[in-house]
Formats: sequence, C-alpha cells, structure tokens
Amino acid sequence: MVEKIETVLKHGKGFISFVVAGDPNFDKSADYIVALAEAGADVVEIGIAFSDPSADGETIMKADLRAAAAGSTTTKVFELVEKVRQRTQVPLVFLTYTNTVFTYGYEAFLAKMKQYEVQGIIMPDLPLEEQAEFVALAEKYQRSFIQLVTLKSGKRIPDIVKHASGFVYVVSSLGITGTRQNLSADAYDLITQINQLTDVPTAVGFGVSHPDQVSQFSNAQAVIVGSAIVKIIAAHPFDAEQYLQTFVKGMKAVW
Amino acid sequence: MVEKIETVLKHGKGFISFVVAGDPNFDKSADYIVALAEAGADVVEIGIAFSDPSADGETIMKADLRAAAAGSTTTKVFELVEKVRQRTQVPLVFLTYTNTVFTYGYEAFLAKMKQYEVQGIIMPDLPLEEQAEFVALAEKYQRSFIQLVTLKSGKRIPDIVKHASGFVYVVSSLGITGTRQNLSADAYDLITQINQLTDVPTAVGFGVSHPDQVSQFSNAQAVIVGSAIVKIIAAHPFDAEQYLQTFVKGMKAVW
Amino acid sequence: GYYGEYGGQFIPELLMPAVSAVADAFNHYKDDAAFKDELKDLFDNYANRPSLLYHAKNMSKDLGGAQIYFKREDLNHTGAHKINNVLGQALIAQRMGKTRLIAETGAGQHGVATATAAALFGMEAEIFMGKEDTDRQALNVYRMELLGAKVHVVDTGTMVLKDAVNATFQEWTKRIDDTFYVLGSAVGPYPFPEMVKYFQSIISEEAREQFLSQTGKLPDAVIAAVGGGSNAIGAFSKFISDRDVALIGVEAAGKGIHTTQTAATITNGSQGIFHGMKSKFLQSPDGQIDPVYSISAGLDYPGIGPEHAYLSDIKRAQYVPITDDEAVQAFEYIARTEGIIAAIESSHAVAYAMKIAPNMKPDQQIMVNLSGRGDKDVAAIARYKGVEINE
Amino acid sequence: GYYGEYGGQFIPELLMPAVSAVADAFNHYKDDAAFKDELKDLFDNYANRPSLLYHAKNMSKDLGGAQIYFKREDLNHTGAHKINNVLGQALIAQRMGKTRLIAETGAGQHGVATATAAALFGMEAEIFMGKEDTDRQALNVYRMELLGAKVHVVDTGTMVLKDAVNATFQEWTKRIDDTFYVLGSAVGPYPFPEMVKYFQSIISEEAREQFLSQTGKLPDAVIAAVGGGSNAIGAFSKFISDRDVALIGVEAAGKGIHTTQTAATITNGSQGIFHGMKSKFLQSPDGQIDPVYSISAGLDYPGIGPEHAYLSDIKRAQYVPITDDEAVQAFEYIARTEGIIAAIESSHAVAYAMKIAPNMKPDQQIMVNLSGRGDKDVAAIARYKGVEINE
Repeated sequence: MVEKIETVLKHGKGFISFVVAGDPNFDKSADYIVALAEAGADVVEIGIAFSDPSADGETIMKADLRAAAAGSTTTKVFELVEKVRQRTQVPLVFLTYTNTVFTYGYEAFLAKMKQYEVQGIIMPDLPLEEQAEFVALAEKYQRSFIQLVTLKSGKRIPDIVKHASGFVYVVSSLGITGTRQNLSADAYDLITQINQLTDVPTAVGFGVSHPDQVSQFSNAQAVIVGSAIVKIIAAHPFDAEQYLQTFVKGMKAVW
Repeated sequence: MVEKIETVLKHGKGFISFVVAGDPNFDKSADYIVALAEAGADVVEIGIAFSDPSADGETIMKADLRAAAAGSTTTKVFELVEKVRQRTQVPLVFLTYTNTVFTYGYEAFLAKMKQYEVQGIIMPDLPLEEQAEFVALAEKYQRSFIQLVTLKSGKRIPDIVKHASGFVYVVSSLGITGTRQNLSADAYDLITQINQLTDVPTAVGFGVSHPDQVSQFSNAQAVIVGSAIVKIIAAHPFDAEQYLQTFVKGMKAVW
Repeated sequence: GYYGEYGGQFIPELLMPAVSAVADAFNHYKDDAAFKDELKDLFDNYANRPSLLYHAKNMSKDLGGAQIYFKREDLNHTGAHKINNVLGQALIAQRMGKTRLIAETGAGQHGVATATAAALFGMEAEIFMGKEDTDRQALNVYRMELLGAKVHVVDTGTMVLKDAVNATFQEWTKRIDDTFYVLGSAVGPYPFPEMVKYFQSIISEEAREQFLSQTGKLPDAVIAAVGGGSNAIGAFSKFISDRDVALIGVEAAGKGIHTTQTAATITNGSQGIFHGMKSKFLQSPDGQIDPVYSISAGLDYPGIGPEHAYLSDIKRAQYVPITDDEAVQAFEYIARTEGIIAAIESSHAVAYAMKIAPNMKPDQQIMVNLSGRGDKDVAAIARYKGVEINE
Repeated sequence: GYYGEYGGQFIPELLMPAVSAVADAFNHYKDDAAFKDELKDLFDNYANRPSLLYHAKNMSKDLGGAQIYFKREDLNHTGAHKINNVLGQALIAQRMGKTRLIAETGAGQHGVATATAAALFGMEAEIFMGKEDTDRQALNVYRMELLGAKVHVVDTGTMVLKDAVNATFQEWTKRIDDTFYVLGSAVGPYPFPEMVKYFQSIISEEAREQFLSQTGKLPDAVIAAVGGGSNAIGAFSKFISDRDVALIGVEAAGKGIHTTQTAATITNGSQGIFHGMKSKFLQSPDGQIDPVYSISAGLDYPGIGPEHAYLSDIKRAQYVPITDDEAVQAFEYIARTEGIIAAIESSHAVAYAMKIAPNMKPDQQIMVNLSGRGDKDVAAIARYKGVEINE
C-alpha cells in the first residue's frame, strides 16, 4: 500500500527526486526510480517528455530528447509506472505539460494514474486560472494536483494554497529549471508564509543541487532535486544507480 | 595640295573608308590610312576613340578599346594626322563624339584641323538643334561639318541639308554602325530626295559591307564603309595592308 | 479570455503576475483617450497608415469575375502588418514603465518590427530566433542588429519559430520587472490574442470605411492568410458582425494536406494546449507538437490563434488550404499583372481569390489582405523555381 | 531645353525625331487636365502618395540643433522616389501609343520601377543593365523578370550604369516606332531632365504644403542626395523660388574627393557633353568619361543633371561631398535612432544633415529627402563593416 504524499512528507526533511521517463530508456528509468527510492527519496517525480518543454532548462530538455529517442509515448510512460509499482511503494508524481494530459483526456489520464497508483501530478502550465476542471476531476480520482508558488506569486498565494494537495511546490528562484549557485533568501520567507496558510507540506525546488543548499530551507518539509539528478543520469546513462544513491544519501545526510 | 571633299566626290562612285586612329597602334594606323588612299579610297574618315561610343556597334567599340589601349589621346590623333599628311593628300574627315571636341575647345580643335589639313568632321551627337555655334566656327576655319540624314529625318531634311558641307552622310538603316545583310530600299528614295535639295554630294553609310550592296545606291555620290574595314584590321592587326587594298579594289570594281 | 472553448492562459505560475499585469494595462489603455491618440499618431505618422485599398483592375478583368481589392499592408513602414501590433504593444510597455522589449521571430519580420519600435521608443530589444532561421535569414539578423537589437540564437528543439516562442517565454520568466514580451501573432495566453486583434483591427476598420466610400458597399468576401493569424484577425475583426461578408482564412498546405509537409492547422489539426492557449494544433495523438512546413516562413507555425479556431467551429469563418505551388503561382501572377511583389504569405490569400473570383459576378467584391511585401521572398521563389541566383 | 548654358539635345540625328516627339507629348500633356487627373490617381492610389513628412524627433533631440524632417519617399510602392517618374513617363508613353518601355538601370531600382509600371500598364518592358551590375544584383534581375520584364546584360565598356544608358539609347535607335525610353534620372537630352523634374516635383510640392500645415513655416534647408539628381531636383523644385530655403545637394565622395574612387561631379568635375546633355562630368582632360565609384550604386554616375550644374553655377544650390564612411555611419545612426533603414543614397543626405544640424537653432528646420528604403543595401553595409553574412 502506497502512502499518501502528505503522510510521507509531514515528518519533514523530505527528499523529492526527479527523472524523465525513458531517459535513457524505459528499462533503465525503472531501475533508477527504484534506486532513488531505495536510497531514501520520499517521493519520485516522473517527467513525461514533451516536444516543447518551455518551462525547462537545457538539462531537462536534453533528457526529453533522449526519452523521445527511446520512443516515449504516454502509453509507454504508464507501462513504466506499472512496472515500477511492482518493485517499490514510493509515492510517485507525474510532471507533465498540460497538452499531454489534455490530448489523452483529463479523466482517462487520472483513471490511469489511479490504476497504477501515481499519487499526484504537476502541470507547470496549468495555473490557478485554468485548473478548475482538472482539479475537480483529480479530487474525484483522489489524485493530488500539486500547486506551484513562486517568488512573484504575491497576493495570489492564499488562493493557490487553498487548492493545495500532496505538497506545495515552492519555486525558489526566478526562471526555468536548472541548477544555480545562489538561491534567493526570499524563498525562505516565502516558505514561512505558505506554512502559515496551509497544512499541506511545502517542498522547495528549482535550482537545488548541492547539500549545503538544503539547510537554507529548514522551514520546508522537503526539497526537490531535478536537474542535478538528470545530469547524473546523463553522465552515466547505463550505470547511474550507485551515483544516484551516493548523491541522495549525501543530500539526506546534511538535510 | 589636298582637294576639297566636294570636288573629289562630285564625279560619283566615291568610296569613303573609316579607321579608328590608333587601332591597333598609331604607326599602323598611319600605314592603313595610306594603304586605303592608295587602293582608291576617295576620302578617309578617322575615328577618335571615345570611352562611351554609344552610336557605334560592337565592331567599332572594340576598335576604340584597342586604340585606348594604344594610348589614344586627342593630341596623339593630331600627331597621327600630321604624319599621314606627309604621305598622302587624300581628303581626311574626323569622326568623333562631341565631347572630345568640346573639351579640347571647338575653335582650338578646328584650328588644328586646318593646320593638319583635315577637311571635315562628323559629330554624330551634334544634331541640327545644337550645332549652330560649331558650324559657324567650322565655316570660319573652312572645315566641312558633315550633316547626317536618316530614314527618320523626314521633314527635318530641308533644314539639315541647307547646312550641308563636304558631303551629306545618309544613314541607310535604323540603328547603330555595323554591317547588315539587308539594307532598306527606302534609302535609295532618301538619297534621291536629298539630291533634289542640294548640290553637296551624298554618301551612304551604316551597314555597307559587300560589293553587291553598293549598286543599290547608284544615285549616291559615294558609299561609306566603316565596320567592314575595321573588321579587316581586327583580323589582321599588323599586316592588314593587302587585305584592305583587295577589299577596296573589289568594292570600287563593282561600284 | 476565451473564444468559445479556445483561449485561456496556460502558462507557468511564474509568468501569471506578468501576464495579468499586461492584461490589466491593456484593458485600461484600450479605452484611454490619450493612449488612443498617441497610437493613432504613431499609426498615421510613423507606420504610414491608413494603408491603401487598391482596386486590382487588371487582375479583376483577367479573371473575369468579382472585383478584387488589395488592402495594402505591404506599404506600411517596415513592409508588413506586423508594425501595427508592435507599435501598440510597445506603447503599452512604455506606459507600464518597461524599458526592454523581447520578442520571438521566425523569418525575422516580427523581430525587425520589434527592433524598429524599440529604436523609436528608445528601448532595449532582444530577439529570439531559431538557429535554422538565423542561418537561413542572416540578413534579417543583421537588419535587427542595425536597428540596435540583440539577437539570441535558439538552438533547442527544432530550432525554428515555435522554439523561439518557448525561449522568449523562458527569458521573460528570468527577467520580468523591466521586460515586456511583444508577441508577434494572435496567439499565446490572454490578453495577447485579444491585444493583437485590437491593434491589427485597424486593417478592417479602415477597409470597411474605404469600401463604403470607394464602392458604396461592403465586400462579399475578405480573404487573408493565416499562420498564427494576426493579419487575418485584423482583416476580419470589424466585418465579423457583417454576416453577409464571407471571411476566409487561407492556411499553408505546404506540399499538400495529405503529406506531413504542411502547416494547415484547422484542416489537419486537433485541439490542444500549447504556447499558453487552448486552440488547434498539428500534433501527434499523444500531444507532441509536429514539425510543420510551408514555403512561407510566416505561415510555418503548428498552431493558430484561438479566435480563429472558434470562428471555424461556429462557421463564421472558413479556413482553406493553399499549397506552395499555388502560392508561388499567385506570387508570380500579381507581379506580372499588377506590378506588385507581395509576400509569399499574402500570396496564399491571393491564390484563393484567384480560385473563387472567376465564379463570382462582376458586381461582387473580394478584399484580399496583402499583409506584406515580397522583396524578402524573391530569393526563395527563385530557388523554388530552380533559378540560380548568385548573391 | 537649357538651364543657363547646360542641357540641350546632344543626340544622334536618328533619335531626334523620337526625342522631339516625346518633348511635344510632354509639353502637351503636362498641362492637360485629364492627364494630370490620371497621374494624380496613379500617384495616390498606386504609388501611395502623398508620402509622409516625418519629424525625426529622436535624431533632432540627439543632435541638439535644428528640427530634422524626413520626406519619406521610401514609403512609396517599390520603395523609392523612382516610381513617381516612371508612372509619369509610362503614362506619356501610353498617350503616345507606345506599347514597349525600355530603360537603363544601375543597381536595379529604376529597372524594377519601370518593370512595375509596364506590368501595371500592360506594356512590354526591356531593361538594360551592365554585366557588373547583373552579377552584383542578381536578385534585382530576377525581380524584374518576375514583373514580366526582359533584362539585357550589357557587356560593353565598363559594364555599369553609363554603359547601360549607352545601350538603351542604341536600342531606341533600332526600334523607335513602338518604343519609349523611360530615362531614370534628371539627365539626358531635353525633354528628359525637365520631364523627370516635372514628375519628381511632387516631392517638394507636397513637402512645401506639409511644412506649412505641420509647422507653419518653410524649412531652412532642403538636403537631398545627388547622383543624376532626380530625387534632388524633385525635392528642390518648388522651393527654388523661396530664396530663404537653402538647397543642398549631397554628392557621393566615395573614398574621398582627393582619390579617384569618387563620384563627386560638381566638386571634381568639368563641363562636357555626354549622354545627350551639356553638363558637368568626371572626365579626363581629353573628355574621356571617368570610371567612378561610390558605395551607393544609385550615386555611382559620372555626370549630373544639367539643372543642378546650373543651380550650382548661380549659387542657388550648394553641392557638398559625403564619403562612404560618413554615409554608412548615417545609415547606422538613423536605423538605431529612428528605426528607419534608409537607402545608402539617402544616407548621404542624412550624413550632411548630421553635420549641420548641431550648429543650427532648435527653431530651425531641415528637410532631408529620404529617397528610398535601405533593405537593398543591408548586405552591402554588412560587407562594408566586415560582417560575414551567409545568404
């Protein structure tokens, strides 16, 4: 039985890792998701490759291209999840552009998520203004629609977190995904503000890559690491397991 | 003593030949003018090379380029004439664009013509409307300003021939200088018309190249052959004498 | 922000405040008298408006049917309708206190227009252009640089227009405070499709008056080429409520709608969510956006503005495909017949007019929106015809 | 046919009847109401006249002196002042019953304009262009062909503009009855300089009214580039009797007036008779016409229209040289400052305005005739600046 995301993360010091489904191929993707879970990842985000990943930086764009070359389709991503579920009970979250879900059909997609026990979904191009239909369906299928809050969200934050489920994805810097050396201290204050508004755990992401960064977000329930993990896979496409485990353990040790 | 052009041509069956001064060089030019005179040319036209011979066809344009390459200047052309005059008493006529004469100075140019006994001058771009100043000076220096009449001149003909001197240059076809196979029968009628208006001899030119053409112009006092002679020089730049003489004698035999 | 079920604001949360601020500014200024006066001054005294409504008498006579009129957007400063939108958005940006314009561009026309406006307004400009396009249109890159703009080469994805749009949105998320994204077509999240329509509507506003004053009646049909659809929505807009005026958008069929070398979105596309909007797109069953093709760089886009998708659904406008071959023939035809070298984009619209005019009566009238001039296309047409041009 | 001692008809007898017939037709139609109405219709509804008088505020402010205005001939259909003259001459040709237009062209602008008019009037067009120019401007050759014209490559002489003029006159002598020579500049035998002035005078006719209505007074100076001098004579014409308006023609100094790489005819030239007119020319002491040079193909001509020679002699107009370097700087300057890519010809005039404006007062006004758009020049400017452009 897979635990709810909220339950896993409420203890704090959570670690959420990200991979692109099919990078470098679908068999290795499954192995890496399992390896991350075994190394201590509390939640694994599974990215679905898109032709035009406009919210992503170069690292994840390239992973999308590798996944596309491996023949990624929505159906293959569900097959991957089905296999992963036979090997680990780690909570899973999809990260996908809206068009992938829309063309599949919102409800059909959520039904598959339920079937394969994918707990949540992040759609970076489905903001508050456009999400009502999907959120209602997600509730129907008991899937978490993950809300994003950014340093620019300002007075929009109360409305956004009102609909929060799973965790609140706190975007810690301006810009797109990718590793950065300097993260804004403003993010700390943003997390505090969100914690005051909701009981849903906060997870901070976008640019987290070094162990010494995570301590800056002691007020968050989790950190999200994407590009740094994708880079490890890019560097060691067919034997990344030990590097991933070393990285996750190193992050968790200081966290 | 050089005879007047009118005197030479009044016997009929006159032959006027043309060379470009300095084609292929100034020494050979002198030889060729003398050779033409000795072969029976009644008048020799000496062309002065111009950078933009817009009234001339390709054959004469190329001769102008050869003359330019030989260093043609107005001064060198006068030097040529001075040398030619020591070897032949054939009447000479310049054919030159107006700018050459204008930049030298109309009066200075005519004075040189008189000095070296050049009897006349043809300036294809100095029509009736623009020639008054020059014609008055030409009369002062007793040089013939050769008038041109074309198949298009129509009602302009009486005014043009009123100022005729030396000969009337009858342009036998439309277009520029160059050899043509078919000459218009209209030219015959044009010559008749001019003969009725003036006692100045008529000479027909532009496109005359074959012996069998000259008989078409039995009503003219002379024929003018330009391009055909220039082509002989182009084909035999350094030993054209005998070819020129053969050509001239052939033309005169049927004429 | 919706046209029927199309439109919306499908963009990252990070951009929502910026886009909302643009929407607020647009909704304020579009009815602001001082703003409208300044815009009119820019239109009249810089863009060279009003543009002519030209009666193509030779063509009308030759085709033997309807009277054909060209709305001559090609006579605008910079040579296309693009300047209308760019001046409007730059003026909004100035009112919002922005000092830097960013824009995507395909072949370079919108980039040149944006760089032009930035020069006029004394703003910075940075233009994003796919590497395929900077290679093909090096001269337009230099033209933008002459106008003082910085050109960024986009080497991600398929390295063409859609990737340039992606990159410009990304750039905007990185630097929002002083920066305004001047979107070039009637696409993207609200308010862009509405704002672009507002600025391009000057085309039909003028044309409607010109038809009434020059001919005493409205046209029977208005024909415009559709890529994203900005010139078409501008040409249609003020005629939409004139139900007797047929509105016809002409899509680029490329090598044919039964091939993959096409950009005919309404004809071959399906509903999707991309570039901030719900509309129709050429895409795989999985929602992966297709690479598309047309001889016309300006029509070579996998989507279409949301209002066009709506006008098609409700059958207020009709969308038809025209192939490369047909467009090139029309390009050559009006050059020879009217002495007008029109953009290959606009030539798609001309090609469709050539199809329908002969079946109409001489007292009927067609307006073709000549959205731009074709000097930019002459080299490509020569290549298409197999003529060697050594430049 | 004379302006002081300049002008005349120095052409072969064979052409005199044809040229006289043109003179008769011109003198008849220039005062014919129906002709003038039709010309006005062509100007307004085809050439896109009146052209804007544009206040270059950014430039005026930046230079800190006189107010600078651009007369925007670049906004005409086909992108330059050339169309004014071509439409006028084609209309005369039509009235004379001619069915075939011939014309010389240098870089191709006048050839394109003539081909355009021929397409509009349903006439044949044959354009003569030097081989050097057809090689350098292959795209313009194709453009003329698209417009239905036949292009003849002139491989005689120096194979540039002056040789093309020679060849066109030659062609005319061969086929006079159905053919009209549309001369492109204010040069050649009478009536061409006068006729070209007549048709180009629309520039100053409009500008004079525009200055009075927009600013309440006339300009203090009118500046125009001079090659043959058609745009300049058009810009000067209606101001000649306004003695307080300084008239300034800007010649192409090329690499400098102390080099042989120049085309500054008034500055360096002398009296001569060429191309049917008495005027000033760059020539040897012997009267051999010089090869000339300018970065601007439109100013790269060894003579100047006879009226300019006269206006210079009587000091009613002043003629000044501007080098390639100065013109390129001005080209770049107004692109960045006003968002206008002007022809390199016109940029010579802009360059001189940049020299004198700072020394004038803010209540003084300069008109610069922007005779054409500069899209055609972008590649050459890039080369000049050493920028690699792969087309």
